[in-house]
Amino acid sequence: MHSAGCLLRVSTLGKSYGPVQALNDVDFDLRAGEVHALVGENGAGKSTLSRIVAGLTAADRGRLEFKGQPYAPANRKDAERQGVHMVMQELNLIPTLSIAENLFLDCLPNRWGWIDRARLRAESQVLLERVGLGGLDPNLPVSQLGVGQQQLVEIARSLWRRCEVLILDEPTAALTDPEVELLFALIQGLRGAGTGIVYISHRLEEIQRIADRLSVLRDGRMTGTRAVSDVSLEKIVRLMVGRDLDSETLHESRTAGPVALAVRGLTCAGCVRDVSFEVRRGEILGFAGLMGSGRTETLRAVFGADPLERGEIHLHGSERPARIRSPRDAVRQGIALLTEDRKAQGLLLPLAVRANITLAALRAVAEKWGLVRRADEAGVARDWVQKLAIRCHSEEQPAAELSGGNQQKVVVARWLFRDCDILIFDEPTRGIDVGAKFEIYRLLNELAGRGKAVIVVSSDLMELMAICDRIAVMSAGRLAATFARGEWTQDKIMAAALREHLTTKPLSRSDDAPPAARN
Amino acid sequence: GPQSQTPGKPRIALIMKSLANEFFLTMENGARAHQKAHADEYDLLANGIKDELDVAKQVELVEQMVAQKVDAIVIAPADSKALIGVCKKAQDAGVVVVNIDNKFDDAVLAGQKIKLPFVGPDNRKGARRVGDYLAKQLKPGDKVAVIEGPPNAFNGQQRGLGFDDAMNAAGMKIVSSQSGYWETDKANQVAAAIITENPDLKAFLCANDSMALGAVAALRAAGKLDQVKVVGYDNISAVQTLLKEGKILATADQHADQIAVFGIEYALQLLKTKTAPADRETPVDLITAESLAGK
Amino acid sequence: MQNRSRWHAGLTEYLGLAAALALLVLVFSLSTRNFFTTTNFTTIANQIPALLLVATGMTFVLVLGQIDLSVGSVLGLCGSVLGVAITQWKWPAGLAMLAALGAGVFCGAFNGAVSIRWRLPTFIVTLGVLEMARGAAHAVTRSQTQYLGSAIDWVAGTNVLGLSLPFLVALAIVAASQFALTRTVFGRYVVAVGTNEEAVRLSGIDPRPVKLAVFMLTGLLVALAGVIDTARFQSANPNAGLGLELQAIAAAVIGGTSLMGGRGSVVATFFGVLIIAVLNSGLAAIGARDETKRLVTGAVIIGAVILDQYRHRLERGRST
Amino acid sequence: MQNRSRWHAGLTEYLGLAAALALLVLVFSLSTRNFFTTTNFTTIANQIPALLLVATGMTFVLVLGQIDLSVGSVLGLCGSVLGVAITQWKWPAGLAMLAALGAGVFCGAFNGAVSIRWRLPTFIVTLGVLEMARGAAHAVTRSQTQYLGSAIDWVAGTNVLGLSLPFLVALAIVAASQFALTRTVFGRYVVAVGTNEEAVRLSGIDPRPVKLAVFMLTGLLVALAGVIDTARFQSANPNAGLGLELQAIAAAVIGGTSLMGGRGSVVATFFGVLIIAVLNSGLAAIGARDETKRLVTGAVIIGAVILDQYRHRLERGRST
Ligand SMILES: Nc1ncnc2c1ncn2[C@@H]1O[C@H](COP(=O)(O)OP(=O)(O)OP(=O)(O)O)[C@@H](O)[C@H]1O
Ligand SMILES: Nc1ncnc2c1ncn2[C@@H]1O[C@H](COP(=O)(O)OP(=O)(O)OP(=O)(O)O)[C@@H](O)[C@H]1O
Ligand SMILES: [Mg+2]
Ligand SMILES: [Mg+2]
Repeated sequence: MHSAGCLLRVSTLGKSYGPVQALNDVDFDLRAGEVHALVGENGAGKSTLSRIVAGLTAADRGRLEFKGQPYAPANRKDAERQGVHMVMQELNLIPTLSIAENLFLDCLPNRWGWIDRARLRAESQVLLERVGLGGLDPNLPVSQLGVGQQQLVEIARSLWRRCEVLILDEPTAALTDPEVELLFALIQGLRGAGTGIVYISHRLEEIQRIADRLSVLRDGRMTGTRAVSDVSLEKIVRLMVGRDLDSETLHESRTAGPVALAVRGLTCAGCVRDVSFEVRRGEILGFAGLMGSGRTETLRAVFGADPLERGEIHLHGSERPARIRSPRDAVRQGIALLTEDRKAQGLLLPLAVRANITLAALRAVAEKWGLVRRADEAGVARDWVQKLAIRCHSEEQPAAELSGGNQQKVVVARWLFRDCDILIFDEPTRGIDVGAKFEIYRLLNELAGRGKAVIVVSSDLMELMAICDRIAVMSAGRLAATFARGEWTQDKIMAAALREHLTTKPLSRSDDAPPAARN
Repeated sequence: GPQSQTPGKPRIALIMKSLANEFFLTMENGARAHQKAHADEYDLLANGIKDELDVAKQVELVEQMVAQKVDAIVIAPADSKALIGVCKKAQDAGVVVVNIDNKFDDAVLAGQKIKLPFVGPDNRKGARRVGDYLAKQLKPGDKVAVIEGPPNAFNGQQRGLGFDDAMNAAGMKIVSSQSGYWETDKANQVAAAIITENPDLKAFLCANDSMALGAVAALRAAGKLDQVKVVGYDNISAVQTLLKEGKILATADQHADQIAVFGIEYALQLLKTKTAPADRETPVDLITAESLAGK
Repeated sequence: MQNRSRWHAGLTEYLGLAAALALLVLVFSLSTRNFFTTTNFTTIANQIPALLLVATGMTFVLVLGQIDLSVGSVLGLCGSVLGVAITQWKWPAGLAMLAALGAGVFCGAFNGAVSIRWRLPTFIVTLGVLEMARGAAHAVTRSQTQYLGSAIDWVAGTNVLGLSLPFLVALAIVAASQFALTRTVFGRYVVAVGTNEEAVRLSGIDPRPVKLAVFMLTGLLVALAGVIDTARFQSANPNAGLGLELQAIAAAVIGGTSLMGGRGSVVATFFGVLIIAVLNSGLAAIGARDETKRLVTGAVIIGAVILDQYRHRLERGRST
Repeated sequence: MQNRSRWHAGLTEYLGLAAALALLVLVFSLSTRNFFTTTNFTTIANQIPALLLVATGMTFVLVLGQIDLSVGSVLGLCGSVLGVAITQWKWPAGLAMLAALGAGVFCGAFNGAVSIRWRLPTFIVTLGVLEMARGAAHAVTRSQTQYLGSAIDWVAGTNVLGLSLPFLVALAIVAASQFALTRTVFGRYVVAVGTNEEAVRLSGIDPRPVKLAVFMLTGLLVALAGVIDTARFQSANPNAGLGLELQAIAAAVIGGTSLMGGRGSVVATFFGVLIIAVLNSGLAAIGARDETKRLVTGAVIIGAVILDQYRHRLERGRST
């Protein structure tokens, strides 16, 4: 039945991957001019549903209707021709091509195959303005962009086309507040123009702000659709996870121990200038800041992943600066870094979950002379799969087949198994569902409670305020301020994050060539 | 190393085939020794290609030598047709060209009305002599196999023909002719398969000694060293002992060191007198255990 | 400013390679009598067209993230077809050349189609074709070099200012290829597929025609190289092009083309070809012993790439 | 159940390869007289140790995501060192062999160290070493094949049930290597580095020693192959191992090893070596013409990989 305004209807949809039933008998509908949020735990099937609608995967069962007509896109291009677009969860840009070329990849303006560069540039400029990246040179290779900027470019890519259905699969996972605001403005504009938007996110407060209706997926089944105004946050969580989450215990008060890591005058090529901070045992230090403010660069330098120009790193209160020239040095001295780009820098995608978990501490499950004890290894992996509730059908499943959030948990498990004293988490909850997020918060708390020094970088300010003992705020490569628990407010932190941008010319990625490309 | 380059003295370029082959190395050494003894008469530029199938590189060498303004080119062509064009160009540019070792194709030379004097051995005749010597040790009707050079190597073809001539004349049965690409390893594989397939084989005729070494190894592995005779060609140093031990029956010596020297002397004469002497066939000697003992 | 920096970038991009080349020329000019002469340079120029064309095709293949080991054999096959068509089948020269080019395109299409159809690594498919094309070349010629006489002399014989037609054609093709790679939709797709084929597929672009086209283009360029070599030597040799694949890849890689795909420049490959050609020529002019030549060649290949690395670092160092 | 399925997986993994091999044996057995005989099989078995060892090393290199083009030349060099040490320098056989192995390890270390130090693609470094090692082999032997007589006959001459010592040693090494690749920390690191080097580095594991070790290991295996070949032929030829790199890579790739790194199995490479050896031997037994041999070889290389693809699909089809 085609009711007025019902743009897209999905009924009894089913899809399985081997033994995994990713979608089971799912019904879903989208009206023109609404923002329909899709939520659910990691691996619930949100991306799978979106991919089917966008023509990237074929369903096993069920039917789709688009504007009252049967709809079966042969591939993505076909779907886009009909007006269904999707911004995918994982970045799919081509790093060696320029921003402009990526924006228009499947329809580069050309005359007999010859690219019209002036037009390409002009049109890209317009698109970039719309997503707030007006300062970027469209001819810059994408390899020189940070994750957040890439995400915005991905979004820009879908914006210019005739768009009746737009699916955003976790668009804000790598964005900080200002960009999120910008994105919301864009979404409002599209909604006004009658586009139906499917919005997938694990940040529930966002959903409360912009969504009209909400559907919850659990284990591949739809548990129901309702108006967002009718449900409270707690209720959404209950629908997703099937139980209540206890948000009271997010932060346990503990007494911080001696200084574990002290960084003095850290400067590295380009984007980190004179950063000093310290973190104590049993303390969680948060790093806030705008996108590109240098948080990642700072911590990578501490970890020895990038060379540092100046600065000293002292461990465990020692007066002698530690020698950290490579990640190996860092790990040996008890520092761990969970990278922000799990796909490129964290996972061994084709290898088993087991191999991914034990990678950093393989020797712990091996004989002295190098034989891996397979039973032990599998046992360890199974343990962690259980402890972190990683959703996979066995620890032998390749990491590539896991949902994004579960992949993240695999990387977390690797470092928890390695058991370092100083743990640096760069965007640990990126793309992780609330249930798992709370699980990770609990873990961070527990780690701090066990006397570890924990550093958390996050673009989600609420999250930092919920779990940290102190928050350091970076702004344009400098450390703008550090707040202790109780001293901070959201406004104070945002003001600090913007401080350098107001006083000095911001570092713009377009005039500065990159330090070694990271993706 | 770099050559002394006194202007006035003629410069002679020696262009050889595969320097990977001991034969041409001997040739080069002979030439260098000769130059040292006659250092006041000429300068020598010796070059060769990596492997004898790389004809293009040899053509380029000739062009290079013309560009270097040498007075004469003494060349052992890797291909009896493909080098004619460039040698003609060299002649037209006023460079004396002498053909050694591997004779240019007569038909093409005649068709193009080019005259290139030749100094070198007759591979077919040499192979025939080796084959004849082998035939004396066999009975008519015995099975033999030929291991040839690469399919279009001219001297390889000539040696194959020479072996065929001898075997056919003596009434032997050639059960297989396959290429061993001048290489020990490849010849070894081929020989091993042939032995298995023809357990009553009596002899291998190999178009060079490296391949003979491969055949001997195959026979040793099959435990048939004393049932199957092997002959080779080139008389490289490595087969001396084998000849004495009788594991290789015979080989042919083309006096590589002499060939280039003859070519160079020939070129010098041409430069001086401007008249071409007649083609000159260099000797090919049959080498056997007896001839070695006789030395 | 925008424009100046682009020029600047273009220049520094080839700085390392140019330096390596200049160094070689300098060394050889000092150590031989007639190296630094017009004659010698035109001789070198007229020798490189075949390698240049093959290396250009190889650059496309490498940028695509693939490899083509069959180029040498295919060159031999195309030359053989041309030779046999003229000498045995008595075809007119034009038709014979078309047949040769057709053979090249066919081999390229085979490489592309087989690896696409069964999703095989091109390394193994082209390795198979390496053997097969060589076999076909020998079968077609019955392993005999075909002497053409002056049948297609005009191809290699036409001269402009001492530069042969093939060289000029090759130069034009290099220029066109560089433009095609950087300025056309096709070229950008080649780069994109070489960088991340899956992402390209997800963008709604079918990478298969791009792949097929690149292999066919390479086949065509290789065939052209075969025709040129046959004309230069006035004869078609079934063994022509032996080991050419490694030389072509070496030229491209010396020029900074990545074997992982997504990165490469035809102009840089041109420099790579020049370095190889100058090296060969110079060593021949010196008359070095074979083992010395090999040692030096190996060292120069590695040295050129190291030099280029330092150029990269310098550049990066300056810009940050 | 766990165990049964693992066995099952192991069996099906080699099913496609075994089928290809069986097919070849069948065809040759029907078309020749003495192919299907013990003698013939032991002959083949005794011919393959060198290729088997080199292909084993190559498998490690490929799994690491690298390539080693120098193996053929290095084999030639190691054999030459052995030959010259015995015949010219009159060293005792044991010492001479040590020297040969040392030369191999040195070349491997050079490959690894240079590409690590300057972050060069191993393709180009090993291509350079290909030239240099061959030059060195010629320099050492003065291009003369060295005849050793029976100096190290025991190496190739010792027989157990008709199988030579080298074959048994090679088998043992294949088994040990497969074990090392799948069950040890080192092997896991090799696979991990080949899959995502950056991720490994950021996990606090230095990938450089792993790389260096793999290249040195390969050098050692190649040297061993050189010693074996020298012993088999009782002579050391500076040209030995020409073109071996492509054969070794072909064997590994036929066995399903990925050129992109991260995936490969030594046992599968063993099948690849067997396929190549059976093919060579069978074609020689038939006495096929050279061009036929090449055409068939090319077709079999491609066919074997296609067959393996179908096996993959079957397997996937069953498991889903
Ligand atoms: N290509 C694949 N092969 C095998 N299993 C897959 C594949 N893609 C998805 N799955 C499985 O399907 C299920 C649903 O995955 P999906 O990516 O849709 O989850 P999601 O809801 O988007 O999760 P997240 O919030 O983590 O992104 C998961 O259990 C996942 O492991
Ligand atoms: N791959 C890159 N290429 C070029 N410049 C980069 C790259 N990564 C970071 N930068 C530069 O470094 C600065 C700091 O970036 P960094 O990634 O450390 O910031 P961040 O605070 O972690 O932000 P993000 O949310 O993007 O991760 C940026 O201003 C940018 O100019
Ligand atoms: Mg998802
Ligand atoms: Mg960051």
